Amino acid sequence: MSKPKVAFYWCASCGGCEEAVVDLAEDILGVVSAVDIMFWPVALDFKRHDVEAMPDGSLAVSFINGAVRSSEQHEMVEMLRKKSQAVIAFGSCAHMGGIPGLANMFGRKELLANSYFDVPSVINDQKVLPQTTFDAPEGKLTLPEMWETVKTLDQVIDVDYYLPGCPPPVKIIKEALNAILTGQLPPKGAVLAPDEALCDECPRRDTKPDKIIISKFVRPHQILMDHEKCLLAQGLVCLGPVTRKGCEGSCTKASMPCTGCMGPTSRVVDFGGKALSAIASIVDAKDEREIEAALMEVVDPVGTFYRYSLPTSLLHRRYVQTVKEGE
Amino acid sequence: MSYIYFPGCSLQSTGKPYEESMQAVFAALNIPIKELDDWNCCGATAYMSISELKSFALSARNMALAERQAGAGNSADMVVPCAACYLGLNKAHHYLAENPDLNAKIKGALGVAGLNYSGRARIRHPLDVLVNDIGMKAVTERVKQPLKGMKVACYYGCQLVRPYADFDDQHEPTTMDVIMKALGAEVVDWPLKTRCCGGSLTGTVPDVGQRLSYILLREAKKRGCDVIATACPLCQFNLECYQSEMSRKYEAPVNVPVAYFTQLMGMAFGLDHKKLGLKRLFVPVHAPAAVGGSHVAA
Amino acid sequence: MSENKSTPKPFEPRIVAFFCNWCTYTAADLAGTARMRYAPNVRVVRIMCSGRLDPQFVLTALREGADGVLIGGCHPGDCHYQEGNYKALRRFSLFKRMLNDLGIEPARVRLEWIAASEGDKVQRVINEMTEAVRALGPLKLEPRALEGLEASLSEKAAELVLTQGETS
Amino acid sequence: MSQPNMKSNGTPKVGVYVCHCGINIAHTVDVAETVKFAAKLPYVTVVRDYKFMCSDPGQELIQQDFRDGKVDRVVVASCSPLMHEATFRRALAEAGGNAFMFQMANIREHVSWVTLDKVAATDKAKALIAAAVARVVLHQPLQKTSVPVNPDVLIVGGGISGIHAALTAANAGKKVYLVERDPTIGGHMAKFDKTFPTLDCSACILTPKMSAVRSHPNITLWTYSEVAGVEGYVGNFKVKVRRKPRYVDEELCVGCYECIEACVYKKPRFPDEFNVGLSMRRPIYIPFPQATPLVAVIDPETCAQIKTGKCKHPCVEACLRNAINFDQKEVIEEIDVGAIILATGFKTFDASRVSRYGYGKYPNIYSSLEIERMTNAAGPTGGEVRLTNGEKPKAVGIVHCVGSRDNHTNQWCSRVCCMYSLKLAHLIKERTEAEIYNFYIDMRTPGKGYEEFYERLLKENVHFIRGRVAEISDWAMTPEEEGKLVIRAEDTLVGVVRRIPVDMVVLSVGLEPQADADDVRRLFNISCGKEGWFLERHPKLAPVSTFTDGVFLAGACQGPKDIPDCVAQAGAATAEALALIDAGKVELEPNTAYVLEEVCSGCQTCIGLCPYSAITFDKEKKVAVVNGALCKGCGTCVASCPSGSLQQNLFTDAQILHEIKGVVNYV
Repeated sequence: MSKPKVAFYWCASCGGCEEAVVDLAEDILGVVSAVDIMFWPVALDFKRHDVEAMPDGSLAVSFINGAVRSSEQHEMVEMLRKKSQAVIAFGSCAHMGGIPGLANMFGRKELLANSYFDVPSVINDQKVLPQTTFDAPEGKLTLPEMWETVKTLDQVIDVDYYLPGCPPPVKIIKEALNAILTGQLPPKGAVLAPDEALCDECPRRDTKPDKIIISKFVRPHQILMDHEKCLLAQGLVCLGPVTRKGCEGSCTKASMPCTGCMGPTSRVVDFGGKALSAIASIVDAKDEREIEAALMEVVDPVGTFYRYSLPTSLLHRRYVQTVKEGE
Repeated sequence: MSYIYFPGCSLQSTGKPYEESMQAVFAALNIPIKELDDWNCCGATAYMSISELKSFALSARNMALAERQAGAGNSADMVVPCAACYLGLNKAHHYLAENPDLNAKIKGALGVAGLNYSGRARIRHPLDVLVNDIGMKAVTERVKQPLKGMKVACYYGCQLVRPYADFDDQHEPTTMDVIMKALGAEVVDWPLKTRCCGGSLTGTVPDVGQRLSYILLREAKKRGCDVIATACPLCQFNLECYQSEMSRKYEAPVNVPVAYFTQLMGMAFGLDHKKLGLKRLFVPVHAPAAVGGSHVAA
Repeated sequence: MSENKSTPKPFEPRIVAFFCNWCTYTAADLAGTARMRYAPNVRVVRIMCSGRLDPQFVLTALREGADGVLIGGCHPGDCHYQEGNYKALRRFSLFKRMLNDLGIEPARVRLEWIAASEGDKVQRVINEMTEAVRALGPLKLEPRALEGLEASLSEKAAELVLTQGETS
Repeated sequence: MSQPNMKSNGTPKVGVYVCHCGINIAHTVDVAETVKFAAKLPYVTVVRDYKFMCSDPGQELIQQDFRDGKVDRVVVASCSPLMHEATFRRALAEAGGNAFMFQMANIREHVSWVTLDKVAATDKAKALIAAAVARVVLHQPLQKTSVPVNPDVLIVGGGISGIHAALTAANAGKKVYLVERDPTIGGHMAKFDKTFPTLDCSACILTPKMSAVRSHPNITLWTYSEVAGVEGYVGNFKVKVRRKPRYVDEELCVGCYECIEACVYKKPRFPDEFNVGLSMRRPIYIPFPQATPLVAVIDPETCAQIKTGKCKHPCVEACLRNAINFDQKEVIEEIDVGAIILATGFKTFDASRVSRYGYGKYPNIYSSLEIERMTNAAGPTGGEVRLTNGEKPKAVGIVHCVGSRDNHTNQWCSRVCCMYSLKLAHLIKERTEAEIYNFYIDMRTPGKGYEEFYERLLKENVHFIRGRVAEISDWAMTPEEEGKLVIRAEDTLVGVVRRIPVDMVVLSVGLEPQADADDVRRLFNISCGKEGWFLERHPKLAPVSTFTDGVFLAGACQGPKDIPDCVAQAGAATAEALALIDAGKVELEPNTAYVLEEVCSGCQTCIGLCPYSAITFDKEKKVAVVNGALCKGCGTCVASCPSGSLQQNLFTDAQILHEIKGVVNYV
């Protein structure tokens, strides 16, 4: 019988997810022998028309990483959706928008202006901006259009499963692959990682005090960190309590507070809202001014609590006032 | 900070001595005041009874001017000696704060004149300023010729403390008493401090108006006062100007000096009597014998 | 969700209020008993204590089509549960900063301490807030996803919530 | 801890019942329209409307549908849940359902009563109904838990209300703690000579009750004491009582006055609180002869020994029983009680706040409370009403509504002033034969025998002038007014301004909340109305209950009252307390928090947040554990649980989120 056909594709992402696949190390051989990789731009020379040529549903699974923020990415993922029986959102960006998702704090205009005019290293006297079409002597040239708003994969196509993480930890990738190969998949829509928060498997969990009350929040560079003690207890904004486990605390192990790349548990509808609620609740202050002061130490709440999930947040992006009705 | 002085019509006519003495006293106490440029009628009682809106507009214009004169960000405290002006402006201040519709109308009207009234302007009476801003310590220190033995009946009149004044009790005011005591005078306690002086009735229904004034004068005299201290030009006028007529009418000699409290302050400060407009009084004030006083009008 | 937004009739703000059972909800009842008339735009969700208020509730309300959210609790020191309202204040203090960064106008999300006896304050606050939100106009959030998918997704979201009920 | 599981009760079948509440709802909300709307909502199987859902036939509608298996959960759209939630839950339970498969939509207090526009009202009602339906779909069967009730009662305040409450509860066999701030119980009533309208002597009817309190085996009386702290909840309050040192041993002192006679201050020279300053006392004193307990007390503010330590303290020697002890320290008593009755009373209005009445300025102007003492046979003047010059007054003015019915001071009617003014008029006339002038706004004499008493006073030729007094002064206009107090008032019946010269003025001061009412209410976690009186749970249906279960109100701390009303209310409050106690247990709302152990990561965020320390950490399982008995159901922990692994019965995230969707989406 023929091996299941799979595709890997990347959208708005850093390439780390591709790395993660490679990080399977020798196990990747197992994967390669178990499946036929039909499409993997980063590693193999296939073209768009090769995918186009595939019959619908001929792919068993497409692993798509990266957020979706351009017409090209949209077109490709819709095509892959057609060709695949299952689509797996691979990594934080496809899952929740990821770091690129923070672009939703701005609009396309601001972003382009920043990259093409404001960046110190740029010299662009003619104020040239990318055009979607350009009439060159050789003929009409086109570029994909960049969207106003960054989308998660499941906001543009139907997604079957999610592999969380930035990048997804090798362990859960393997588990996912085995599940697929053995056909033991959970109900559609599931996140393929344990539905419990990181504290449970954090190496520092036993150093946690019974009551966590914080009088002053600090950032890693502001203190001499205790390398065993619970980071939150040290006043560092660690999102371990909010974030799915599965990474075995690879960051906290390295004295880096959890920033939430694995996303929330299934019981949380808005990662940032929940994270904020948890962190703010444990401030040791009652007086309005004291509370304000203590929480001012939490810089850039959006960047802190929605670092990987702004596009999946209930607000979706920075709200831009629209004109009042009737005006 | 400098106070913005709002004279109103009377202080530069019948109430001249009030203006003179107040300015002299403020100067003596180094209280900076500057007259409001281009001020207009306060929108007084008469006006109010004919056209409320216009009357409020007049008051508002004065307050807007004061805010402009004070300059953005600075407090705009208006010193308003005339009780009627004080009431009128204060009333407008309250009405505009409490009634958005009126406020909007007035804003529009002022806008046309390129003016704006934010509500920042505060309406202050000299009594308020002296007692609450300057303080009795400064006043006492400035006293050169204490009014020893002079019996003063403090008369506040009806408009000053009712209903908007917040610097003194509405029925039992004491600020003027406090000042007179500071001057060394003996304050005659009497219950008519805020009883009507006859007001405009003296002009319209003299019999009634004069009777009301007479009641005050008689009671003050009865309690052995040498002089009645007033804080209102109309009160001063009513109480002082008809005394000979009253004497005839009620067949009882009425002869009680009625001075502005600022004039008495000036006397105690030992200021030049000319500067205090003392000569303008019909019933001369005698400086207390205790300090070898004499008939000042002579 | 947004059919009232698409209709041409003049904009009527839709405001969701979270009132604590002991003070503000009671005050709202009092306003009713006293027949105090006020804007019909606020719909109250009762929680036992403002301390139960999870920022997710506010965000959900906004996402679902509310133009504003009002949170009401007991005055500091008066909490029926000793200090639930302080917890609410802690969360709100950071939350309003985050909402501000996210471009939500401050007037859209408001926290008020209203005691059981302050029926008139319920009336005042609701009227004030309704007008403030009316002045801001409707909150038109970015649709959750591209057309077509939106429906199926909001279905999915509802399912998610339902299943929470099941599994939990 | 019951955990929701929807599968157990299959696909929800929701019954929606819309109440007209007569016309209270129906006249603004289009009921028919809401019924049509509700029928379209998901999972709704039955929709009905009825004139009065809370009536038996109304409840029967629900019960029948349930028995017929048409519905398994219910939404009633009517009044506030605070009003009738219990009623409908009971109905559902009686029909064999679970009381908590129920949700109420408040379309009366929150809709029909506050909205004028019918369309808007109907829309709002729809939204609330949609929300209730959306939420009830996720409701789960729950069981009420119950805790035993401690049978002891705490009564705060030893005035007539507190005394009556204490005796009633004690006679019912309950252990009672009566805490009074002053050195003696008796309150205001002990200061009066006679009581209206019967004119029976106050002491004669009060002192027996006072000594009954003292001697009652079930009553622990702590005077000169204050409640310092209250913890716990209905049926199980933990109370701290601070007993101030009186420097005289209560057990030893027999109230013989020897120590008082012996005091170094030969002449009493400190204002006597009990006589409201009309007489003087020594630093060591007994408030009045019938004081209960009849024990001397030393005022640390004025006692030379305590202030300077340099006193020969002859009092110590004078006491044959060595009762005096300067080393006495403050004691904190800790008690457990099941119910608390507040009877902290009122204070009288300070007449000097109305400057135009000259109180404190002119001699012979008294507050009514001062005259009460003056007319009291045991008072400072032995019951004689005298001017400062020792003469009898020939004319006395009594000014009603001082500090009552006045927007500058207090808006409310103090309810007792008209009657006690009549009483004082009678007593003064009786003792002085003076002409008495009552200045009143309205005579308010509702009450048994009250109007008759007014009639009687009219026959006694007491003058009544209808009009608020403008001012009282010594300003004489005529010879006969010389040296008198002149009362100026408009006689609104005749339409003239009167000047009445009198020798003495009685200002009938109104009643005000105690100065520290706000601290007290915080202490007991109850509310005050705007005026500062303690707030009852419902002005008509629960006048002695508060919003804090187990705390009841008696007497004037809830609002101005005369003695009969105070006693009646004290009885009512005690009955409520007894009902609570004799039930033996209180059922607790099962809205407690619970942990989803299998998914709790043990992050411990919740533990420090619980005000009742109801959450602990299970070191074995590495999960948080909620103690249902301690949890009060505020939900703070739930809101802060970072992984949504804590939920609250009746307020799960899912239920609230659904309610939100309901309230914004459907209309």
